[in-house]
Amino acid sequence: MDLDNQIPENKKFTVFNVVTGIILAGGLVLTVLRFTMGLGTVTNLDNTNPWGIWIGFDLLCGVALAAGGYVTSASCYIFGLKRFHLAVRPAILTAFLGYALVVLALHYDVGRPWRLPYPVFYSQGTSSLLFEVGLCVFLYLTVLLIEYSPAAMEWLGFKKLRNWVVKLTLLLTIFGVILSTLHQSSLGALFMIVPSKLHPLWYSSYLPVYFFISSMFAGMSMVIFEGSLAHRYLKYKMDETHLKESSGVAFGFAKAASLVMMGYFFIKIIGLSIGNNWHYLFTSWGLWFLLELIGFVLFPAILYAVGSREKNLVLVRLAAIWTVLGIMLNRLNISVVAFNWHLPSAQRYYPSFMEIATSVFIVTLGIVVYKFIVTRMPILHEHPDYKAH
Amino acid sequence: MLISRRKFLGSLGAAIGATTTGTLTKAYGAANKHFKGYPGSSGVLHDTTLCIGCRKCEQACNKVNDLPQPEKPFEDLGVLDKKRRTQADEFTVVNQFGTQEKVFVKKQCNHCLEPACASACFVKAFTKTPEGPVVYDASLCVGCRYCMVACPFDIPAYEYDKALAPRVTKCTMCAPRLEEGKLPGCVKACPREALIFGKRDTLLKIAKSRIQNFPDRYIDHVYGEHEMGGTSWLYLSGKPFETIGMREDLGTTSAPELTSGPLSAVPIIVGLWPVLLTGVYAISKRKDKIAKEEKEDALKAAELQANEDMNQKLEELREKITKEKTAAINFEVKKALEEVSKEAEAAKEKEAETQDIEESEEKGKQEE
Amino acid sequence: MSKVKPFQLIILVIIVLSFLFPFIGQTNIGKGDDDKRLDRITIKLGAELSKEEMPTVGFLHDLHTEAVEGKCTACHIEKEDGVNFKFKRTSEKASMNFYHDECIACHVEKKASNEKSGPLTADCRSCHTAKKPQGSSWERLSFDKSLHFIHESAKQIKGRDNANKDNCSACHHKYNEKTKEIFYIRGEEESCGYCHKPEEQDSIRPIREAFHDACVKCHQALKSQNTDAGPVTCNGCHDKKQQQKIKKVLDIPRLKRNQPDNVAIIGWKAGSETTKNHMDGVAFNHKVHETRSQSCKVCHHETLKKCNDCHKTEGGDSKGGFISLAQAMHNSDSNRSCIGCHKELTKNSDCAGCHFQAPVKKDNSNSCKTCHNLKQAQLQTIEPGEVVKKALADLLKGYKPVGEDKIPEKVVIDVLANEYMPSQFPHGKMVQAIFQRVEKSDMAKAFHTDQEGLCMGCHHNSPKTLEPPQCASCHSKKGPNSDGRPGLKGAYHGQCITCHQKMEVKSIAATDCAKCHEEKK
Amino acid sequence: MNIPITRPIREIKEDTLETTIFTLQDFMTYTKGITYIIMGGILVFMPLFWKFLTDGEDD
Repeated sequence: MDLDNQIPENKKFTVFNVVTGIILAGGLVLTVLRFTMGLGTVTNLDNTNPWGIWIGFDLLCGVALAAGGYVTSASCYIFGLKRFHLAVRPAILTAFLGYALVVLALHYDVGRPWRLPYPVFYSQGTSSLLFEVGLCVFLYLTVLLIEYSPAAMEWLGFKKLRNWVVKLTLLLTIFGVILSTLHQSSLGALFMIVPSKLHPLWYSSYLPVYFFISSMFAGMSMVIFEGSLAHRYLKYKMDETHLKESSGVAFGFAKAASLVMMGYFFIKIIGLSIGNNWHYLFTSWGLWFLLELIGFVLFPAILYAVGSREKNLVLVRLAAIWTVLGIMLNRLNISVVAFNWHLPSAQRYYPSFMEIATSVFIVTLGIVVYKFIVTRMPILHEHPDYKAH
Repeated sequence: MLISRRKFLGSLGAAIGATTTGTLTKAYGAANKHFKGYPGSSGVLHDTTLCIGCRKCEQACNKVNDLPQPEKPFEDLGVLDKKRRTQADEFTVVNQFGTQEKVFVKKQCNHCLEPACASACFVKAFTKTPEGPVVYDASLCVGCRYCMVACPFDIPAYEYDKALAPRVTKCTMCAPRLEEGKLPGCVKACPREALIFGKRDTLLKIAKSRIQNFPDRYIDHVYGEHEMGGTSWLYLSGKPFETIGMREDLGTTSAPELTSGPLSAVPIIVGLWPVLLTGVYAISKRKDKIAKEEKEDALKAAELQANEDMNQKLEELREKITKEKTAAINFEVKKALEEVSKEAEAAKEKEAETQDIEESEEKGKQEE
Repeated sequence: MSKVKPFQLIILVIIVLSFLFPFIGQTNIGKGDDDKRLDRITIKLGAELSKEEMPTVGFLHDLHTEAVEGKCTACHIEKEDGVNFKFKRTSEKASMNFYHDECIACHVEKKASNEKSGPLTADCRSCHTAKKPQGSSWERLSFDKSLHFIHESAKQIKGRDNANKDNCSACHHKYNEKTKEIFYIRGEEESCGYCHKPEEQDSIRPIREAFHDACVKCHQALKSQNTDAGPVTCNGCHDKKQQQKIKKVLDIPRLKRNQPDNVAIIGWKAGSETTKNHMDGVAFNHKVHETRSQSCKVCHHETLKKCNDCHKTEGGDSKGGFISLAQAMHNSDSNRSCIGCHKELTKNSDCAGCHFQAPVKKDNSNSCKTCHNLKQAQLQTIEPGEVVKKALADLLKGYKPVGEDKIPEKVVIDVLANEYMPSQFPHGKMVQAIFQRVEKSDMAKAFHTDQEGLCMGCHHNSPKTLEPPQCASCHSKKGPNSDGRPGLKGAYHGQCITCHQKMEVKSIAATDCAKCHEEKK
Repeated sequence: MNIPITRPIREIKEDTLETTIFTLQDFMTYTKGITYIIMGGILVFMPLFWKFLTDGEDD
């Protein structure tokens, strides 16, 4: 039973192909625009609002949602929960692609993308939290590439190298967890420098902790979410173990995510109390904050709990989508919505159509590459030659 | 407090050596580290009560920095009707506040003692110079705009219209002119001396003496003395600063202080996580191992049991066979003795039977 | 996936909302001024409301006055010469039921006669609205000298004391605690606020009630006699626009309360022989100061007593808040004190040109003498009133003009000329303008003993002279000094621009450079 | 007012190679620079140490 290179009949004009084709073509136009006319033409950014959704969505959400990589590999290899083994490769792949796309998106956002290696290799601004993010993302991307590489090598048939790399798994996993802890939390800490600009309900000295903790359930939810998508559209690529055990992975992560989210909910409340920001709850900002906290943390946490208790896969998947949306809401709130909250609405930022289109382009690119890899390499199934791990 | 350190030599050994000697000889506690900024650094005092809103400073700034000519000439004071902020080609702007009694306030980089932009920059493109100005080095800048996010005064601007090499721009306090011994362009141009250049300490004294001499004219506060850890640019005002577009809720905590917490948490994670994670790994591994061992033991025990059972059976079988054999032999002997005298044909038939028994005996031995 | 499921729809809506939020949430819906009324009376029954209770009622008085066509008796109980200002009762406490019954009864009646009526029983929330009123346009009515004179001179007002022809006794009174009667003593009138405090004190009615009772009652009575009467509605007195319509009498005769024309303010007991070195006394022109202030209260608090009744010379006592006479007169932070009030006057546009620029510092020894000009010996020999009169006359004699020939007509300021042409400064014209402004006021003339001294307004920090040193002697061409002294450019511009701004010389804008020095072409 | 601009304030005393840090910003940059190097060292050392620690055991 050779699942590799088993590609369904080559229908060129499927709905998927046409839609992605259009988006990618549009993306190319935008890319040309961005690099010929500048940020001012493509985005609604201005001097008062220097960061838009390319940072808020592409970077912050991208990194948070790509946390599945470290969460899954850590639970499998470090905590020894072997039942997550089949989820490791898809998760690592998504994480790798996620980070690669984050870096790609940064090329659009920063002024001189060819200087992106500067902070690491040329002039180290060590007092900056962005330096830490940059350094860790760079290192972690490397780690993810190595972690992912066995799949590619199996596909290409580099047996010796593959076996050698596999021996590094534990080391890479530990590196991955350390680096993820650092940059996930540092992304939150980026906003520690702006107590005067970020709304007090979102600004907290615990921001790094919030970002790290929320990245955990973001990653788990993303793994469940992807799993359900793969199940629907890439079923033919899965081997029997995958088909049989993937619901087990979903329930396991559902239980874990539910627990972590409950904890997250309470540390958010503690932050509220430490900052003495209760009175803000009764403003319109407060309602928005409560929507995020109750509607997109507490509610999906309960959904997860019920779903995993009753072994209800639909509920768990719904909760996963809900949580992913909640994470996006949280990251966008901090970077865009509650940022510069004191300014009159005329001076606030609102993404332009082209900015949104570029983000969609990058996400689509990710899906296309994911599909390309998954349909060719042993991600959702085990390579017949390497059955015994 | 001044902290003494050895020049950073780049090697780990030297670095560790330096930190240890530093702590040993000076014995400074971590909690009392307090930096007062560069002694004798320069700044500018802006007395807003004197400003007449003539925009001469804007004009001078435009000229000394070789900026493009604005749409409306600097003589057009109608520009003041709208609130403005610094832009990529406007390092300083004058804003007008109040309707009856108009107050004019010049806005530009405040050249913080502990600049947020420098603290935020991940390529050290911003530097607080000992002379006072905070300067920007475009040759390092990546264009991430975190400096603009970080700046509490909303000063740095960005060349959004440039596709390939956009710079962050802001007032430089005319650092190049200062080096030549010249005054900053705006200070030189101000007809009213609403801007005075000098040592920050001196300016603070002047500002305070003005407040003391004219208590009715000034709010009893020098803006910039402590805001965000203090700024090189200081302000005096007759109206509450909040009403002339200067935020009073920024606090006195400087940007590096705000981020020092999360920054110091990082190394701890690197120190602890490997220990913790390998620990967890070891525990889970050990659990696996124990589980495996137990399984193996159980297997062995089962095998042992099986062997014993079989041996017993064999033994029984053997005994049985031996008994049968002896019985048979006895029987044969008896029979032979009894029937020795019988006929020769009958004796031949009996011999064949004995041979059969012997064969089965051999089989049992082979099984053993 | 063909059919949109409910939860997909919800998610979509939430995403859309999340993007729109900052704009929806932050859009300020303009708050109209419609809610700003001045006749709102909050009906409060005792203590703070508990959460279960309905919010208080904001009763609109003028609305109801209009509805009952000005008949006070529709809601208020009549008493001798007027009505009781409590709603439908005299002194007893009202209750919730009382209000409900009385208010709604009237509303029902109105409704029955097909007239526009107020809310009925079921419309609880019409009266009990939780909505906070958006402030009030209520304005305090200042009963100034002009208004006082209008009442004082009004023929239709009759005093309670028939012995006196004037109206004073109609309002001013004293209270006899034993007989519980009010009476009037001529010459001892005091400000109403002396007894009637903002809140009820020692069972004396609060000022608000006293005023409303006295004023509205009288106005109402006069109105019913069809004579010219003052306002009777809330609006009439407390609306800003209505207040501006009140006639202003400018030339007001002096009030008659046996006050002196001139006062010798002395730091020792009059007539007592003393060897102590006291400060000389101050000749105070009471009559002139009366015309300069809006009411007696400005200096005398509410009591209209002599200063040293409360502010004793040797330290103060509790009556005067432990403030001695000297402190009371010199406190620069109080508008009641001489120094404080005069300091405030220097902010007038005629004075501020020079005075704004002068830093706060210890006055020189000469400045004390300007006021303290009564020798102890003089006062013991001659009748004090005469001495004061003479001293005051001397004060004005001191102002000596400077010969016009000694004042340069034109000064060319060219030390700094660089970007601009030298400034042709019309020195003579300027000086004359300042002289004119000073000479308008007796006070200014009294304090600026001669014209020569006025030069020192610009030529400051120099001893009084007609040949002051050059500005550049102190102010450096190179820029400000590190002691804070302005540079020459700053000094010139500071002096001219500040003076023009403060003396409201509007014809020359500070930013109009070419007005003073032509641009170099 | 023309104040001569004082040049190198961050004096380096040649004999001791000592300099003085005047701003928290410089202090953070400096100390974090060293710390990052140490962190790198830890990341290299710890796996090796782990290897050394567990080498004798048969997995």
